[in-house]
Order: sequence, then structure tokens, then C-alpha cells
Amino acid sequence: MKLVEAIIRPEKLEPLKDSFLKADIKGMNVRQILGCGNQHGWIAHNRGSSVMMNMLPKIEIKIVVADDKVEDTVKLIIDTVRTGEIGDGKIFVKPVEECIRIRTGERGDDAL
Amino acid sequence: MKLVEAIIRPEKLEPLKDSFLKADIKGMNVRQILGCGNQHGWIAHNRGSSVMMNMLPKIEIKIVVADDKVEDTVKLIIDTVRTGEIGDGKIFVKPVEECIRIRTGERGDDAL
Amino acid sequence: MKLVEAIIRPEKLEPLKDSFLKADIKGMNVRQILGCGNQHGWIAHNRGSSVMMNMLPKIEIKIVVADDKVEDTVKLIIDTVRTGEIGDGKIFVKPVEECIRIRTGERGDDAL
Amino acid sequence: MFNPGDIAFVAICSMLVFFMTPGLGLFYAGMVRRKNAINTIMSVMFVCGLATVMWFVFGYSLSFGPDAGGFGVVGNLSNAFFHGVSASEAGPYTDTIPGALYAVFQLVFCIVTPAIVVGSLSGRMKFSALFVFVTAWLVLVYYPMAHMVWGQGGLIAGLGAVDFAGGYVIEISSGISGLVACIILGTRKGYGIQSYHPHNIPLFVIGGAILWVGWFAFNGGSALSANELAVQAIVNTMIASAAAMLSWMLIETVLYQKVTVMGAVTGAIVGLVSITPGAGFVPFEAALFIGGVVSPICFFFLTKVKEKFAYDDALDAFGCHGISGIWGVIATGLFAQTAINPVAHWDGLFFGDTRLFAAQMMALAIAVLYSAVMTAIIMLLLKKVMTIRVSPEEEALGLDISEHSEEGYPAFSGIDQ
Amino acid sequence: MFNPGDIAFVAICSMLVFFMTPGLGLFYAGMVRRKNAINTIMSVMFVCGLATVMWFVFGYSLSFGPDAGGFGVVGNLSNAFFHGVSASEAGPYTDTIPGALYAVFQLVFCIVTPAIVVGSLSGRMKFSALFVFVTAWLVLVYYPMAHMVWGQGGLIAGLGAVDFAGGYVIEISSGISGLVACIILGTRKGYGIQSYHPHNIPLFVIGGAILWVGWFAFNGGSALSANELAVQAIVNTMIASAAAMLSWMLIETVLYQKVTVMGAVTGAIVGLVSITPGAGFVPFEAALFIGGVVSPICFFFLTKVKEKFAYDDALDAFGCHGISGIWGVIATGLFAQTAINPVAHWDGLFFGDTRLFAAQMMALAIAVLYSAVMTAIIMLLLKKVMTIRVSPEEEALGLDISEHSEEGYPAFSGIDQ
Amino acid sequence: MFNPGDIAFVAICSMLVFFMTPGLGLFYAGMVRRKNAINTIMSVMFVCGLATVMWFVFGYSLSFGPDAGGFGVVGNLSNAFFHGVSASEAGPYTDTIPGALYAVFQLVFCIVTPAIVVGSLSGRMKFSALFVFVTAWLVLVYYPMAHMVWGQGGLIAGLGAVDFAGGYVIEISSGISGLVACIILGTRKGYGIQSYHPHNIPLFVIGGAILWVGWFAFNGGSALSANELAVQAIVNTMIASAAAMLSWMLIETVLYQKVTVMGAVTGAIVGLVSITPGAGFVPFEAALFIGGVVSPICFFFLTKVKEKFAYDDALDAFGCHGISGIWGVIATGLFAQTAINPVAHWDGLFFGDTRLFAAQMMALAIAVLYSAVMTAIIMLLLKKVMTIRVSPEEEALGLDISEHSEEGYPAFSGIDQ
Ligand SMILES: Nc1ncnc2c1ncn2[C@@H]1O[C@H](COP(=O)(O)OP(=O)(O)O)[C@@H](O)[C@H]1O
Ligand SMILES: Nc1ncnc2c1ncn2[C@@H]1O[C@H](COP(=O)(O)OP(=O)(O)O)[C@@H](O)[C@H]1O
Ligand SMILES: Nc1ncnc2c1ncn2[C@@H]1O[C@H](COP(=O)(O)OP(=O)(O)O)[C@@H](O)[C@H]1O
Repeated sequence: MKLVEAIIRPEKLEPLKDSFLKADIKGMNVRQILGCGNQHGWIAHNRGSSVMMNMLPKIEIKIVVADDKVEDTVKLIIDTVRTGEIGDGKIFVKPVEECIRIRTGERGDDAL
Repeated sequence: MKLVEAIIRPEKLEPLKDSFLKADIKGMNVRQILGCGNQHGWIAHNRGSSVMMNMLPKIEIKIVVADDKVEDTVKLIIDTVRTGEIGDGKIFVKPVEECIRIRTGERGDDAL
Repeated sequence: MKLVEAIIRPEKLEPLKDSFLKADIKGMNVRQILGCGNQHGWIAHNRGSSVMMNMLPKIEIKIVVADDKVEDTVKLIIDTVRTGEIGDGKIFVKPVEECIRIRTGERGDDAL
Repeated sequence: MFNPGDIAFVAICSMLVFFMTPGLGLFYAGMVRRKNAINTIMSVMFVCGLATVMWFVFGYSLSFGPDAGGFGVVGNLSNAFFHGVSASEAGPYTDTIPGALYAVFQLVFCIVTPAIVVGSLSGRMKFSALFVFVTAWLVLVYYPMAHMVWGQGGLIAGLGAVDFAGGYVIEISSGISGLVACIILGTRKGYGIQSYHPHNIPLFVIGGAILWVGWFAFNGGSALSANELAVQAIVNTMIASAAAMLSWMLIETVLYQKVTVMGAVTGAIVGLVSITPGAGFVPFEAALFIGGVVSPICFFFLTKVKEKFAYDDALDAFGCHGISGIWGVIATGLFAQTAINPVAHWDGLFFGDTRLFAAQMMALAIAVLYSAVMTAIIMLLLKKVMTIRVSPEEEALGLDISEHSEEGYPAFSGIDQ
Repeated sequence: MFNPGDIAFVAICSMLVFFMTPGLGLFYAGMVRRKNAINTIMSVMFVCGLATVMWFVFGYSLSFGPDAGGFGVVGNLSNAFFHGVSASEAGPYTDTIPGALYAVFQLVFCIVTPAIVVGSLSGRMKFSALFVFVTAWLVLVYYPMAHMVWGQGGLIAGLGAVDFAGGYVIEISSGISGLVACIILGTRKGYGIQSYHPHNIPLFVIGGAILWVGWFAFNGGSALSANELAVQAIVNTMIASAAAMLSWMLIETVLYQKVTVMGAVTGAIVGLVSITPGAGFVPFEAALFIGGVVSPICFFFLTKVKEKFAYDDALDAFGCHGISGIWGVIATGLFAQTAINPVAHWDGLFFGDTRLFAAQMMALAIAVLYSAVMTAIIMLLLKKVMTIRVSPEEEALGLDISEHSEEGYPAFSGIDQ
Repeated sequence: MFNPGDIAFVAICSMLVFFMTPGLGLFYAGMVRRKNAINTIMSVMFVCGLATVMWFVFGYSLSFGPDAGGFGVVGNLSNAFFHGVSASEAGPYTDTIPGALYAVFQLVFCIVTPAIVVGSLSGRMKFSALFVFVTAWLVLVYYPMAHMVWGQGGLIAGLGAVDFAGGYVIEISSGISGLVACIILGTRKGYGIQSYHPHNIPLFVIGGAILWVGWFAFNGGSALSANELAVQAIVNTMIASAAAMLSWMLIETVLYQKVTVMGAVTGAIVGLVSITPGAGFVPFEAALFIGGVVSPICFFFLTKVKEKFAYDDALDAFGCHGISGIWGVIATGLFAQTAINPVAHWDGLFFGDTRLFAAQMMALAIAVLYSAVMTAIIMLLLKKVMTIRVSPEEEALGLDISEHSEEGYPAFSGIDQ
């Protein structure tokens, strides 16, 4: 099993959820983070003063998938969220040793 | 060392904290996420229209434990948070290579 | 590649961002968590009653770095955020198998 | 002769009605997604500045100045810059308070009306376009409507139709304009699929509470005097809003076995709208009926009709204000009593006289047509000369950042130390 | 003869007092966990609808109508549907304002009172049960209490006891009822262990500020005229609330070396409660004393007594309103002066006359007993005929979702785009 | 003879002005980081308690009591404990309302003024030090300023300078004091680098709306009667604030092509400040000009001047209140008309008379110097005798936890179940 962790633009969450729905990927979880990378943020105006916002809100999506589904999932994400402009985000793949469904106690790929 | 990552129902956080306290597990961290899985969410009524909430608030708990404590921890979590109904959540176990206590610089299991 | 995950005091985020800027570490992401460990929290007063706050707000920083940069990063973090008092936090190092830059599709260390 | 009691009453009512506009901004903002909260507040708040300055410069004159050309449609410019409108002399509309106070009381109504309209356009309109739209709408819709209904020699008043506190001028004009404008503007992306995203219900409640309280001043103050009529209007307003809240809760209970805060407060608001035109004309029992019936009507429009015709009346300016306002002027034609307020020349249909009812229907037709046509012209012209919608990317990102470079809660996460 | 100044004053005061009920909803909501915010707001807001309609239909009549049967306990139904309550004629209670305005001013009091009670029941009561409870409570507790204290031929008034703006009728009746009802309802799960979970202190402050401002109208307006007595009441209200805020801050400083916003605002509120019964009877210096002393008393009850007896008076309706109200009526018996308000037949104990004090004590006993017994009956009956508590699972999940399918901040996370 | 209309008006205005102080607390709190929200609210709210009790005990007397020693600088103690200040007799300052009502109306001004000052000190001052500072500041700055401008035999009034609703007494004194105090206190850590951290703009808007509405009561009520002058003041206030909002939006549009809510509301507020001293003296057109011009002036100070001199006027008490207040008193010297208000002995410079303008300039110099010197003395003394700043660690952690052990949104995350 692998954990596919994607950091994406907030406005891409809805399209990505739709893509997953079509591809029948059901389990995932999502949280809000602040990220900084190559993207520079935007200029805000505070009672006249200009201020640079350097940490931008991003969404982190985590999906645990069976080993053989990793590439498909990665591709699906890239296809859905890529805009080609700085700030598109990153995908990280990490090992997961075990997965347990709390409700039933099932383990391994069955539990996904 | 392993990272035990449990996704649970929000209302189970307090009981789980109590269980941990009893089992003398002290270090952990917690965050709010939105999850979707087999559980369907609930119907909300918005000025008359019914709307389906498909992402549900969940709590993610992370505990890093020594290798030999993983099973106990998993068992403890399952025992405390299982209701037997859809939406009980998942536990993932992931490898952790190193742990450092910032205050002292200690490493490895001592730092937990 | 490794994921360096640091749990720090909220008030140390700004100094840490400055240190990273100086060390030219650009990519990272940040979120708010609640943590409990050896630190005991503080006493709050609620209309007269004293209550113990046992989960404290912490910041979790995640940085994915090439294998050879792990030690430097860890050291930098420790140097910047250590106060020597309980509650300084922890650093966890975890394996990352793959990293993909969504914008370009680049993989591996190049994508960082 | 000035009466300090009346001055005190109308002055304080003006303040409370002024409060309604920011209140509306908060009410609206609570209902939108977090990424559009700033844009929503801004779209409402800027009207406080714009409409006031316009009112002083020429708006009051176009609305309440001497009739221009005798058509009863708009005033002339002889009161521009409050020329002839004084804090020390009574105006042409009432004797016991200064003309300038009357002008201020009318101003606060003029501020809130376009602010209602913008609710229909929420979440996708460029702010620059909205600014131009509101300016044009005040000149082409609001001032003429106010003149026709309340101005000297006004066309609608001439028909014998009555409007105590703004059924035609405020509720119908804003509701109908909202509908027309939102259709021309187009729906938000993903409209229909993902519609439930209020980000802050307590904020919505704060705004709703301010609106509710302000409305007592709105209807009560419309008596322009601290007298029996003001009391009649306040009591009616209380009864109608309460009845509408309860009947909305009843509908929800029957349909879903649950009541919601958004529903209950929406019920109260449509109840307030529905009694606005008749507050100073109908007896108490009628208020109970008017309020009790408005919720099912609106509920039907907010759910079935809106879905069926798929217009994106984002924050329901039409569904809440337009529809309830229409019901309100009809109900006034049904239940008004000359004994309560001799400004109505005839009793309502329910009491056996058809004349007032007929006048109300005629006036309603004029108000609906006039607002619809004028708003359509403004929007279509605007569409020709400037970009009125943000791009799909900007819409997805949220108008707060794209239009204002400002977020609602920048340091709220606790991360941004 | 109607006086426009008085009409203006009482009308505007009614609006500001009406504002207190949503204000109380926000005040309460800020103090609860996020998962119960909607339920808390709903539990308070629906009273605006329910109590108003009931008031119009029969509540006013039961409270202020002619005495039924001569027992001085409740009115008869001759004023049902505001029959004989008119916007154009003075009522039996005052000459300078219309009877309907008096009814409205009394209505806004009647709305806020059950809304206070629900604070004790927060976080575990089924909304349907709460709805029935409030309906029954208004009929069986509020209307009789109002009649006994303020109605024509009322029992408590007949004793010579005085209550300027609602010590017995509002504060004590709601506080005692809250205590009794919360004991019968039972504590929240985990009560005592995990009690500190306000989710939004600024919201609490918004509500607190609205309450504070409204209270000036509450006490001032109770003079029913813009006269010397109203001024006396307003000044006393200001002094007492300020003194109570300072003394609460002092207690916190002594005990914890820190002052809190929740503490300071709570201090102000208990100060406001404490001066309510005596605002139009006591001299300024007494207000300073009454306010200064109420905070330690309440602090003691909120901490020691509540802990010792382990009742879960969730948002302290008893601890804040009941206790301070009791202190307030006692203090009125101590410091009232006939020279300030001849409605009091005798001076207070402090000025050497025991009669008023004795009357106050008797009235207090009646009010406490009556509220306690009636509320107990209602709750015990309710428990027999319907489920009054949510299930432990629903309680853990939060009443917002389980009872209303609505959340306080659905799209706040910024995730739910 | 008392006039109920006047009593009603001044009483209600007092309530609305009182509302401004919590409003200011929310306005300020929305602008700070979440970790300092509680401290900010506390710093403003406690003044409601402190200033009220002080006012009753000796503050009113020092401000409005008979002149002490004939210097026109401060009153004597003969009205301590409101001795001679009665709810049933007119005071020395006006005939149509009771002396105690006048004292209350003046009190609500006295509450809000130090609350403005604390905005400059936000985010780093120990609360205990702030408490002492405000106490000392009221005695040494506010009471004398009020006496000099509005008291019997006051020095500044004696020059012939005029101040309708608090240009010198409130705006300039608080703004200048804020500047001086914040310089002595020192900047926040990291000031300049990381300055954009409002945590809750809707909260800021709620506060701003309360301020805006309250200001109509603030300026209108300063006529102390529901008369022509009150109307003049209200109309001027409306026009000036609207004009200032629009001109702020214009500046932002020109410079950034975007308008912000924080900008627009700030514009409205500086407009309100600017018209405060002249509201009851200048004609409507002048109000348009005064408001239209104040935004560029303040914008320049908030951006260029503040940056250049690097003082950390955290929430811009000086930039908004000081500067606009100064412009306001100058503008009053330019545009006042004796025909509008004969309290001004001469017309303004614009109408050809130099005497009022000269008096205003002299008064301005006195007010600025007096406030600056006194505040400096207080702060420097305080620094000697106690710790006035929190430690750098506490500052980084946030003053909410370090100073109050209380957070703004403890259970908001949804985690803390
Ligand atoms: N090395 C890294 N470790 C962790 N997160 C990263 C790293 N680099 C980038 N990120 C995350 O990815 C997001 C997008 O990065 P960015 O550099 O802006 O995109 P792009 O690579 O497309 O230019 C950042 O906001 C940050 O959250
Ligand atoms: N494959 C997955 N990857 C990541 N998170 C998952 C995955 N499957 C489920 N989850 C998380 O677990 C939660 C519970 O899943 P659900 O399917 O509702 O429970 P159950 O398996 O007991 O029916 C989801 O809300 C989601 O956050
Ligand atoms: N075993 C663990 N697993 C996950 N997180 C932990 C663990 N131990 C500590 N933490 C996190 O680290 C934070 C700091 O821990 P603490 O024990 O207070 O610091 P210190 O070790 O310096 O005394 C905690 O708040 C918690 O979030």
C-alpha cells in the first residue's frame, strides 16, 4: 500500500472530487494547509500599506491505495489539477505498512 | 518506530484521550480533516432546498510509538472508537525513520 | 527523499520561516494541530471555575528534502526553535518514495 | 411646528434603519462561502457611501423634488445639493419634522434597496461592474420608483395605490431587479450541484437580528411621527414577522422533521417584507394572516420555482424580497382600512371595496414592469461596454482575493503568526 | 393625552429590548461548543416567533387583562387577540402612550424571559421538547408571574412589593426555573470534567454588548415615559453594571492574577440583573453598592455552590439571573425611597422602615416557590409524555447535526470550496 | 421645563453611544491577530466599568463641576458622587433634560475616549499597566480637556473656540495621546516586516457598523435636544462619512485597482471623526468637502508618515482619530456659520472672518500640547514604577494566553470536543 499525498490549489478540490467519483476512488481525506514554494502569493492592501502574503492556502489530499494503483491515481490527479502555472503543487508517495478498517478489523488491501 | 495514524469520528476524541491516559500514552497530535469513504454524510436543509453533505468532519490522530507497541496501540484505538457502523474510520501504520526531541536533542525511541 | 516533520510552538513559526529563507529552503507546508506530550497546558478561568487546557495548539511543518539534506534541515530547525523548556516539540523523519511536481511532471529530487 | 418627540423618533429610526445596511451585508456574507465573504460585504457596504453622496447631490431631488414635466415619473433638479432642504424648516412632506430629517429618513431607505439587489448577483460579478450598475440603477430605477409612489404628483400615488413603508419602492423593485439582473449575469459555476456553503451562520444571525430590529424602525418610522400610526405599524410588524417565522418552522418540521436557524430567520425576514407595504393600513389580525401565509409562498418559490427555472438568485433577493413584497401589496389591497389610516382612500377587498385592490394591482404591474425593463436595459448595456463577470478561474479562487486582494479571516488559522 | 416624546421613547426602547433576545442567543452561542452553536441560537431565536404570536392570541390577556376570578394570579381572556388593545387609545396601565404600545413593550420582556431559561438546558435537550416546554412555561409561569406583579389586582403587587423592571417576573422566574429544569433534565455527559469549551468569545461579547445596551432601554423604558424616573433608572443601571464589572475583575485579579473577558462581561451582566428590580426606586449610591456586591455573590454560586451540588446549569441562567435577581429584590427592599418613586409605599429597611422589606421577602418567597413548583410540574409531565433528552451519541455528535442538520460554520474551513 | 422629546432623544442617543465602546472593541479585535483578540477586547471593554465608576465618584465633578481655582482647567469636587446632579432637576448645562441625563451623555463620551487610545498600544502592553494608564489618563488628560472645552468657565471655550461633539476632547486628545504613548511603549516585535494580520474582518465590520450608527447619536445627541441643530448634525455626519468612504475607495482604485473592506470602512470612520467638531456648525456642502478631503490626508499619514517615522501606532488611533480630528477642528474654523449655530461667535475663515479660525488654531495648539505632555509624563512615570511591556516570549505567544489565560476561539477548531 502507498499513501499518495497531493498538495493542490483550493479551487481544484471540487474538480478532483468529481474525477475521483468517476474513477470510483472513494476513500480519501482532505485538510487545509498553508504552503510556500515557488509561488509568490499576492499583494494585500492594509489601510494603505501593501503587504506580501507569502504563505498561500493549499489543500492537502491523502489517499491510500494498493501498490498497483499508485500510477493511475497520480496520473488522474495531475490531469485534473494541472494548470501549468506556478503553484500547481506537488505529489508525494509514501510507504504504508498496514491499514485497518476500524469497523470490521479487516486489514491490508481489503481494508481500503 | 512506527506512526499510527487513526481517522476517527469527532465525538470519539474525548473517549480516546481517556483511554490513552489510562494506558499512559502521552505523546500524540490531533487535527481536523474532512473525509469521505463509504459513509454518506447527512442531508442539510438550506432555506428549503435539501443538500447532501458528502465530506464529513473527522479527526486524525497521529501517535509515533516504538515498533513493539504498535499492535497494542492499534487494539486500544479499535476498542475505544468502534461503533460497528459505517464511518468508524481507518488506521494506517507508516514507517518512521527517526525521531528527535527538540528540547534535548535525544533521538530514537528515547525521544518518544 | 525524506519527509522532515517538525512539531513546534506556534510562536516559533515566524523565526523558522526566516531561517529557512536564509538557508534557501523554499518548499514547505504548514498546518495547525493540537498536541499533547509532557507539557501540561495552562489553567484557564471560566466564569470563576479553573479548567486545565491539556491539548495545546502546535504547528506542524512538513518539508521534503533530498536524503543528504536531512541532517542540515534537522539541525537548522533545532537551532531555531529550541527554548530548552518542555513543549519544544519533536521532529520525525519519514521515508518518501516519490515526489512529482504537478506543473511539469518532473519526478524525484528534481521535483523538490 | 416642530415636535421634539417626532424629531427624536424619526432621527433615531433613521439611525436604526441605517444600521440595516451593514446588517444586510453581514446577513449576506454569512450565507456565502468564505472565499467570497469580503466581496459580499463590500458589495453592500459601498452603497452606504455611494447612495448617500448621490442623494445629496441629486438623488433626493429626482425622487422628492417637484415633479419634472408633470408625468409623475421623476422629480426635477431644483433640490439638488439639498437646495431648499433645510434642518430648520419643514419640508413639503410633513410639518412636524425638518425637511432635512425627512430627506435623511428617505436616504436610509435608498441605501438599503440596491444593497438588497446585489444579493442576487453574489459570487460572480466584477466589483467595478457592480459599482456602475448600482449607480445607474439608483438613477433609473430607484429615484423614479420613489417619486412615482411617494413623490409629489407621483404616478402610482395618483392611482390611489398605497405603500406604507416601501412595498413597491423597496421590496418589489429590488426583488424584480435582482431576478432580471441575475438571469442576464448568468449562474455561478457549478450552480445547482454544490449550493450549500454558508460559511458563518452566527454572522448571518447577527445580520438577521439587525435587520429585524431595524425593520421596526423602518415601518414604525414611516409614520414620520411618534403617533398612533407608528404604533400600529410596529405592532403589525411584530406580529407578521413572528407568524412568518413560526410558519416557516412548521413547513420544515412537516417536510424534514427538523427546523433550521437559516429557515427560521428567513421566515422572519419574509414576514417583515410582507407587512412592509401594509403595516400602517391593516388591522392586527390581518398582520397575523399576512405573515403566516408568506412563508409557504416564499418556500415554494425558493425551492420549486427557482429549481425549475434554474435562475441563480444567489442570496434570494427575488425569492425573499420580490415575492413577499408582491404578496404584501396584494394583501394591503385586501385588508387595508381607511379607519386605520385615511391615506388609503378605500377599504380593502376583504372589507368589500374593490377600488383599492384594483389600484394596488395596477401599481404592482407598473412596478414590476418598470423595474424589470429598466434593469434589463442597464445590464444589457453594461454587458456591451464592460466585463461584468469575473473569469471562471477567479470565480473558483474566490472573489475576495481576485477582486479585493483581501481575505475574510487572514490570520484566523492560528498559523499565520 | 398621548405624548409624542413618550411614544418615541417607549417605541424605541421596545426595539432595543427586542434586540436583546437575538443578542442573548449570540451571547449563549459563543459560550457553547461549536457543535452546539446552531442549537443554542435556535433555542433562543424561536421564542421571538412563538412568544409573540402567543402574546397576541392570549398571552397579553392572561398577563394584563382584567383579573380572572379575583385571585390576583392570572388575567382573563377578554383581551385575547388584542381585543380592546388599541394603537389609538391609551390602555389601563398608562395614559401617555397607546395601549398597544404598552402591550408591545411588555411583549419584548416576555420574549426574553424564556430565552434566558433555555440557557440552563443547553447541550442536551431535544428541540421538540424545548418547544413544548417554552409554550407551557409561558402559560403556567410567565403570564401568572407578570399578572401577579404588574397586572391589575395582582397578588404580589397587592402585598406592597415592588419590581421596577422585572426582578421577580423576569430574572427570578427564569433563574429558578432554569435551575429546577436543569436538575430534572440531568447533567450533560462528562459534565464537570470537560467544562471549558466556549467556541467564540467575540460572539459572546457581541451578544453581551447588545444585552448591555438593551438593558438601558429595558430599565429606562420601564418608566413608560421619557421622564425623570427613566433617567433615574438609566443612571442606576449604568452605575450598577460598571461596579459589578469592576468587582468581578477584582475577584479574578485576587484569585488568579488575571482578568478574563468572560469574567468581566459576566460581571456586567449580573450587575444589570441586580439593579433591574430597583432601578427606579433606589438612589445612585445604592446602585453602586448593589452592583459592587453582586459579583462576589454570583461568583460564589457559579464556582462553589454549583460544584458542590453538581447541577448542570449550563449557561448559568440560575447562577447569573436567579441569584442576582434575588439579591436585587432584597436590595430594593433595603434601599428603595418613596421620594424617588412613590409607587413604593414605604422606604427601604436601610432608611428605617421594615414594611417594604417584609413585602419584598414575602414576594420573593412566592416567586421562588411558584416558579420552582410550576417548572417542576411541567418538566416532570413532559418527561412522562415525550423524550426530552437527545441520546448520548447525539449529544457527543453535537445537537447541531442531530437536531437541525445544520452546522454553524459549514464552509469555514476553507476546504469546502 | 423638561421636554419628553428631548429626554427621549438624549437618553436613546446615550445608549447608542454607549454601544460604540464594545463596538470599538470588536472593530479593534478584528484587526489584530487571533492570539491577541481577547486582550484587545478586554483593553477596550474594561473601560466601560472603570470610567463609569470614576465618573460617578469624581470624574463628572472634575470635568463639569464648578471651575476649580478659576484657571478654567479643571472642575472642583463639589459634584462628587453626583452630589447635586439629579434625575429630577435640570443641570447647569441645559434646561430641557435632567442634569443626571446630561451627566450620562457626557459619560458615554468619556468611556469611548480612552478606549480609542488603547488601540495604539495593542499587542504588547501589560494589562495591569494599561489599567493604571487609563485611570491616570482620565484624571490628568480627559477631565481637564472636557472642562477646558465644555465646562463652565473653561479655558478653551473662553478663547471662542468651538467643538460640537468632541474634536479636541475626544479625537485629538485620544489620537495625540495614542501617538505619544506608543512611541514611549516601543514597537511590537517584527513591526514593519509582518504587519498584515487581521484575524476576522467581518468582526471588524460589525464593530465599524456599530461605530457608524453610534456616531449619528454621538453628533446628533450633542445638540442635547431633538431640535434643528441635531438634524443639522446628523445630516452633516451622514454626508461627511459617505464622502470619506468614497474618496478612500477612489485612492485605493487609483493606486491598486482594487478596493478593500478595511479601506472603505476606515474611510467612513475618518469621515465621521472629521465632521465631529463641526457637525453642528457647518453647512451641508462643507460636510461633503470635509469628508471628501479627510481620506487622502489620513491615507498619507497611515502609509508614508507612519512608515517614515516608524512609530507603531498599532490600530491607528493617531492616524485615524488624531489626524482627522485635527483636520476637523481646522475645517470648523474654515466653514462654521453663526447662522447655523450661534454658539460660534464668528463665521469661519471661508466666510471672511479670521477670529474663529484663530481661536481654533490656538485651541488646537493647547489640546495637542496638553495631551502630548501629560501622556508622556504618565507613561514615563509608569515605566519607572512598573513593567509596562510583556516579555518578548509572551508577545510571541500572544497576550490572550499570557495576560488572560483565555483564548478567542477555544473550541472553534472542532477538535476540542
Ligand atoms: N519540498 C517541499 N516539501 C513540502 N511541501 C512542498 C515542497 N515544495 C513545495 N511544497 C508544497 O507544494 C506547494 C506548491 O509548490 P510551488 O513551488 O508553488 O509549485 P510549483 O512547483 O508548481 O511551482 C507549496 O505551496 C507547498 O505547499
Ligand atoms: N483509502 C483511503 N485513504 C485515505 N483515507 C481514507 C481511505 N478510506 C477511508 N478513509 C478515511 O476514513 C474515513 C472513514 O471511512 P469509511 O469508509 O466511512 O469508514 P468504514 O470503512 O468504517 O465504512 C473516511 O472519512 C476517510 O477520511
Ligand atoms: N509520540 C508522539 N507522537 C506524535 N506526536 C508527539 C509524540 N510526542 C510528542 N508529540 C508532539 O510533540 C509536542 C511536544 O511534546 P512535549 O512532550 O510537550 O515536548 P518535549 O518533548 O520537548 O517536552 C506535543 O504537543 C505533541 O504534539
